[in-house]
Amino acid sequence: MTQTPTPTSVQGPAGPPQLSEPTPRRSSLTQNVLPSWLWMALLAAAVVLGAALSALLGFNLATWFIFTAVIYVASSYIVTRTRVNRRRATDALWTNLIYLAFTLAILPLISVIWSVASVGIQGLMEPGFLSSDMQGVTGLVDEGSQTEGEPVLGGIRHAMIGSLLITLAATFISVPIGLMTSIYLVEYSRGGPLSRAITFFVDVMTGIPSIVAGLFAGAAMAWFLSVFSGLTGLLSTQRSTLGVTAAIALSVLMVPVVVRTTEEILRVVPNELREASYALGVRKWRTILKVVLPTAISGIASGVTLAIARVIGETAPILVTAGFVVNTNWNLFQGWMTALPVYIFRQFQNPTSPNFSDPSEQRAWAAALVLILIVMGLNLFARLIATLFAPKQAGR
Amino acid sequence: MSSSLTQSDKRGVAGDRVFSALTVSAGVIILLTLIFVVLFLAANSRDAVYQEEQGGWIVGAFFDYAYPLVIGTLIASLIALVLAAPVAVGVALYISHFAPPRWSKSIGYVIDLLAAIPSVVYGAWGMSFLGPELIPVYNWLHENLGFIPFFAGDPSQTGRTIFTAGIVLGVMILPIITSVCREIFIQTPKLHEEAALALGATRWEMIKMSVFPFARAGIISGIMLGLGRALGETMAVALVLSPGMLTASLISNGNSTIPAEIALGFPEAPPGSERQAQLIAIGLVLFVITLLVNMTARWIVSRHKEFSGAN
Amino acid sequence: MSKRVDAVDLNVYYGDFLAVEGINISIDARAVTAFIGPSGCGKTTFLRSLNRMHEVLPGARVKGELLLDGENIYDPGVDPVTVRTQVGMVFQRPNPFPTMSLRENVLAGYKLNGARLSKSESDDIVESALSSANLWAEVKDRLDKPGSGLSGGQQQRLCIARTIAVKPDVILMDEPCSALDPISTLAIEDLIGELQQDYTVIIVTHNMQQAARVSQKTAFFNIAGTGKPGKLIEYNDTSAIFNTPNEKSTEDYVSGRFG
Amino acid sequence: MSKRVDAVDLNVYYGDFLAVEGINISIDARAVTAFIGPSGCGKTTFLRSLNRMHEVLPGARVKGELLLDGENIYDPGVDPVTVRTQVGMVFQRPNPFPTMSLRENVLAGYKLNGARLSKSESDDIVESALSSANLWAEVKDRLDKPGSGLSGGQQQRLCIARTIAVKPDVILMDEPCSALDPISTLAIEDLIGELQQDYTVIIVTHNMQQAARVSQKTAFFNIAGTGKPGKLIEYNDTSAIFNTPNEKSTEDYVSGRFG
Amino acid sequence: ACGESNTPAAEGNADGGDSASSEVAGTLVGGGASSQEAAMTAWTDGFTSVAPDAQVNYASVGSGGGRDGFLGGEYDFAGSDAAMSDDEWESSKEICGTEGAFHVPSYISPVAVAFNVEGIDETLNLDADTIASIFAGEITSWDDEAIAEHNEDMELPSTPISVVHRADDSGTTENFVDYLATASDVWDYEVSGEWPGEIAAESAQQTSGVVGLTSETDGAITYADASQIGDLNTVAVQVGEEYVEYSPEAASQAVASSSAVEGQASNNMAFELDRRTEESGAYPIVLVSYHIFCNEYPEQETADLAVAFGEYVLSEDGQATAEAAAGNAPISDELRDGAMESLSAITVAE
Ligand SMILES: Nc1ncnc2c1ncn2[C@@H]1O[C@H](COP(=O)(O)OP(=O)(O)OP(=O)(O)O)[C@@H](O)[C@H]1O
Ligand SMILES: Nc1ncnc2c1ncn2[C@@H]1O[C@H](COP(=O)(O)OP(=O)(O)OP(=O)(O)O)[C@@H](O)[C@H]1O
Ligand SMILES: [Mg+2]
Ligand SMILES: [Mg+2]
Ligand SMILES: O=P([O-])([O-])[O-]
Repeated sequence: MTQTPTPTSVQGPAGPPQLSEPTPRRSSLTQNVLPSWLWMALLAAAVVLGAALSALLGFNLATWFIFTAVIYVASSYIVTRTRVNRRRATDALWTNLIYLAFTLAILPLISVIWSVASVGIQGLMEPGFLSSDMQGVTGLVDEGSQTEGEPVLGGIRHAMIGSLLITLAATFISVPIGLMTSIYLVEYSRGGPLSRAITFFVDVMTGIPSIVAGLFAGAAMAWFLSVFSGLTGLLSTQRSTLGVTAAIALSVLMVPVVVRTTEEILRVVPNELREASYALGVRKWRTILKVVLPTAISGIASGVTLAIARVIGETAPILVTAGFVVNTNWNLFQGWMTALPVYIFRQFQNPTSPNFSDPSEQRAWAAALVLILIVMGLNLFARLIATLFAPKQAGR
Repeated sequence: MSSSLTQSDKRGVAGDRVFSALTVSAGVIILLTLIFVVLFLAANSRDAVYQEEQGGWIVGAFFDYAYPLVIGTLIASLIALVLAAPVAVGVALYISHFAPPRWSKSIGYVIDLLAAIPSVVYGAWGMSFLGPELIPVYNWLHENLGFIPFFAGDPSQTGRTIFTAGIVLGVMILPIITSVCREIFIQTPKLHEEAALALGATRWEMIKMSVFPFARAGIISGIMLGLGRALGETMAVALVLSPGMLTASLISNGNSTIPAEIALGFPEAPPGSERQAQLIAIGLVLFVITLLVNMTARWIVSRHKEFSGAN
Repeated sequence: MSKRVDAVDLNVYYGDFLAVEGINISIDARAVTAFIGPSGCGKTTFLRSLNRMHEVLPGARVKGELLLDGENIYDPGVDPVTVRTQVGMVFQRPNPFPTMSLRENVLAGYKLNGARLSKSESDDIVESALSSANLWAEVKDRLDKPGSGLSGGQQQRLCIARTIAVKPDVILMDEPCSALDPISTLAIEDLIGELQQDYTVIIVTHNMQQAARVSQKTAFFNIAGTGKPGKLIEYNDTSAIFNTPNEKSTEDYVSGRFG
Repeated sequence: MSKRVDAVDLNVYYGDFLAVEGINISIDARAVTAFIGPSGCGKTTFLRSLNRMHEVLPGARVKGELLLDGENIYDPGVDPVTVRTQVGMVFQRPNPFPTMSLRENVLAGYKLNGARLSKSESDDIVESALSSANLWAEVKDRLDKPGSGLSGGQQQRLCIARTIAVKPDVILMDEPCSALDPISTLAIEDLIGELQQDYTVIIVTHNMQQAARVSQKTAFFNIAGTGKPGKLIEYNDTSAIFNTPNEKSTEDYVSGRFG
Repeated sequence: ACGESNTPAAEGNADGGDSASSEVAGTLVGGGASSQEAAMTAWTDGFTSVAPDAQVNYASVGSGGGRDGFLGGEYDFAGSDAAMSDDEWESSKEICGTEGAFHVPSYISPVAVAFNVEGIDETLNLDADTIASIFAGEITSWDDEAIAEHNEDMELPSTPISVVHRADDSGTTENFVDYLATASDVWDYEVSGEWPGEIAAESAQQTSGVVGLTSETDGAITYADASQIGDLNTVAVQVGEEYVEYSPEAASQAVASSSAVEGQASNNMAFELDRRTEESGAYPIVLVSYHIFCNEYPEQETADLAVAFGEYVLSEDGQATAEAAAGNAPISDELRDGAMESLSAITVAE
């Protein structure tokens, strides 16, 4: 039980191992801390310098931001590096980079939201925008709005209803299937061929172009209906352009997202919790439902929201599977339906009045705003559910 | 207390059976659906590689058609990934370990908003706002870094380039990667974080020591999901890009991606034609790309399986 | 309510690594049996094979027979869940459910199995289980707080309470008192003494005085060297093991002055 | 290499809950100090406040002064990282990094300095740290396996090895031997004895014999009742605490026959 | 923003129904060319005032998608910028009886060559060769001699030319490229709905996209459905010795001088457009957009709806509605008469 100090282990961790003098390592605890005003000063200097440099190139906000960020990050690294030590400098560098990453992520968000809201809010303010559909709104109406300043008519009631119904149906199809599959992958399979096959195909599915999903769902539904009516003699004129076909198409897109996100989150649930439950004689399925899932619920909610957000904005697959109508349809199993993204896309791309497209654009942005708000609402809802089941705050 | 081991409670056993059967059947449903998707694609893409009139197999012609699209797709996704992945992981870390705890939930929520924006809107944003903003940047890149082949070609005067598309894709996949990573980062056991801190680790070192290794598989999964989205994104790319032939330059017009090509070509493709088959066939090619990428990722993860953070 | 446990030529593996080899042992019902032995010799591993918890780990498997009142729990027809309802276990590292309150943690064995309990029934169970584990006084005011906000010893007692609340036939305890102060230790030892009247109790302990105090029989495990499997060296009445061991290695081990 | 530790009117909170109150204590350098007391009395909590690990928990905070060689570690200007490099800690619940191999686990702290270690240097460090923790023989053949595939006691020793590998000035050990067999316990106690020559060592233990064996001074903590804060009741030379305690409660506690 | 519904229909729609209201009822579904969407919105709306119990749904899934859906039995009629191939017609017999499906022109649209160049504020004269060279990227500046030649008294700026083409496959592209290929000697790319991949140029989706991009970009030139070009200036195309500006009449004339496609249904009204026409006053870059109907429908209701809707679209009323709402060029009376006759051939399967 000897402690033969190796040559390197004589000095403390803070000193480089090459220096072997037994100098007292740190004289003070505060030595490693730089005064907090320093960061303010550095930042201020960076802002000023950044502005100057940017002005050299013909001033604009973007270059100002870039120069400021670079100068600040670099200078605080150098300062920490020279005044304190390399580790602290690395820490400061990464901390700054992470803050920078956050800022970078926020910028496009603000920009996109601004693009949407600046026009969209006005459209949303039009009376009846949410409560009416597009029946009777033709190019003439829009021409009147644009040239004579009449109110912009038409709304998105049909599209909101279509989107919500289709997305909910898709969620009801794909969340149970996706979640159950990831449970199978994490809890049941032991790396057998089935699980490998599933993983394999789910992986492939993550990159499926959405239009392909739509084509597939349309073909599958048509095939199913023809077989069904062939067998039963019912539904002779049933066509496959239905809300539910769109829901199937969206499910094909949703499932891989649900599987992959939930799979990852289930995998990191500590095994000791499973063991604790098994040891109480709790059956596996109950363990999964009552111990594993609640522990992972917040991650699952995130995954599901992600999946919903992914598909609720899809255009092409819904257009080819559910069609596009101007009136409201509540029935997923009968007739065509319009979804918000399809509506937005058509209003952008083929304005109701090709030469007077402002009203269409206004409706499109407003619809986009509504779509974002809907997803936000769903997100909030998912989080609410998650917090209801979430782990009581974890201690150590 | 039951007296015998074998005479166990039937209902309980049935519950287990039913549940595991449910999970298996969910898996099988996915499997079957996908097999059908693949069959559907394969059946419908036959004409792209086999044409009676043209003397049988025309794989070469199809290859000539497909490879620029494959490369374009990869370039756009790669740009998106390179831009988004580090930022996304950074943002996830910010939310899980840097932001004031009171705020972190709301901040995560704000980032999730990015995921809520429909791709049509991203497309419209990219073509009407971002693209024009980038024109001076492209000009600058061309003037100062023109010797690099990526910046060689004539800079686009509309900003509708593969680079712009890559940026838009990057913004789109950012919240996906962030969301997956964040959830995993949060799950890092306190115990292991404390172990690192107690060794005198700085926050960053603690993250490198306990958070990243713990979340490795999750990060890769998140990135793969994001990449899948980037590879398969249709509308945004179709709107932002000025598609054309393959060029090495990222800042001039040209280049296209597989989903954009499908979206732009399919509506007008005559039924049952070679063109239609061709478009479906490149869809199949995209499948293969996705698969290869994912297999690589899985392989990386599986090499460290026994070092799982769950233990 | 209690069952005897017999192992016949039991080998326990982690993948290809044979961790415990050739165990033959007969453990009495209504008695306390202590497993002692150096760290890493396979006590936990063997204990976990007694209620089929071992096989939960990927790649882990067991060969040989393990008889619970004469029935082999490793028979193909046997449902591990039935085994585990009859053989309860307290883990070496306390693992309360972080998603549940203290109260729910104690009731976990019922609640997780979907049992419907009236408020008063469950109150009774919670109080009696926590009291037996000597935790009631400390936590009775915060039964709705999460299980993870407890001190190490409190967590361990919580896990004990959780296990005894479901009244299994056999109770396995892996170092139940390792994180406990003398007072709690006394309480747990008293509890073990009580349990023994109705249940079969098996404890792993490093504390030889504790083994001497609470157990009727003691099994000494040892390991010949790194990578070698752990073996059962000697199994006998506790007094015999501590006073007149047959094996040299047992004597060496128990004559250490520690614990 | 070693530092004295002084607490001045230290209060430790979990959110609003005052867990430890009014601690005033002077802990000698180059000595072993033992903390004893019933479960839940705040030993771990206080220990964690000595290297600012306490504040890692959300809502947890500390009031008062804690002086390390006269410098208050809770001064606003102080960087907790610096404190923690100087004050190392072994946790009550072993926590090896499951994502690292055994070898990496031991070197984890060392690597932090970014010191580029040659293969042989790092081999030396791993071997010496693991040998001190009495784990070398058991694991030397599987240094590249994950840290989680160890028995409970092995994990605990691995964590000890990891902590001493970085040679902090002060070493805090929260029940370092709770999961250990007598042989390992002896080894760890020997290790503590050696460490004491260069370092300040503070251990929490429930084992009074152990406290008596290894420590020069002992602090007894107690808690008046549920929801009350833990307090330092008596602090004195170990022999005094065990033989001639000043307080009644100390005497009651140490005269228990357990441990 | 909530409140009363604000659609015109909800405010009472008694004004539109001046023609005799029809008895037909039910839903007719169609899909196809997106270029028809604006007109279709007007038609479907107008049709409800003629036949209050009837509804027409139209999905703008593209001409190919529309024909695909039509042949697959998903749609009752298709809107298409391009006529069916013979193969497609053959397969239409499966759902439309022995005579198969047939085309009727729903509108004729001149494809304008439109540009946005600072300094050129009037119509530019060009011939087919020059247009082809511009779009092929061989002429790169607006003051090129080839352009100046045709516009002798015009001051041309030296702005570089940015060609803007359709990014998506489109009927407009097909007709335009067909014109370039037949009328000029310079263009030797394959004719299809896809812009030739060899030419590097700017592009955008849909007519609104190219028009928008052209309007934003100085020096840009594009081709687009003339009804949607907004305030862009256009090119007068050399036909014979004169320069012809696009106009509904000029477009109709170009169609009138073309021959019908042979070999399909007897009442088929698809055209083989003559791009090389020398006829005075004909504008050769035209696009005929068709509606494709079945000659035989399985049910009376659908057949009635198809006839009624087809007739409404062709009626003066229908054409005027579309012109007002979407700016389409109305078809000539001659064409209308022929088309009405074709429609009357629709029957119900026994
Ligand atoms: N994370 C936490 N949140 C809230 N209260 C806590 C937390 N951890 C511990 N406590 C409470 O603080 C008090 C002191 O706990 P501490 O862990 O310091 O006890 P201890 O003396 O180490 O006990 P043991 O010997 O059982 O480990 C106990 O009442 C405990 O319930
Ligand atoms: N999950 C695992 N995978 C592989 N080997 C393991 C695993 N868990 C334990 N082992 C090994 O099996 C052997 C027996 O371990 P076990 O946990 O049974 O020891 P133990 O007697 O309980 O020791 P302790 O008193 O330290 O808890 C040890 O060599 C250990 O390293
Ligand atoms: Mg053990
Ligand atoms: Mg403690
Ligand atoms: O009619 P388009 O296909 O050119 O839109």
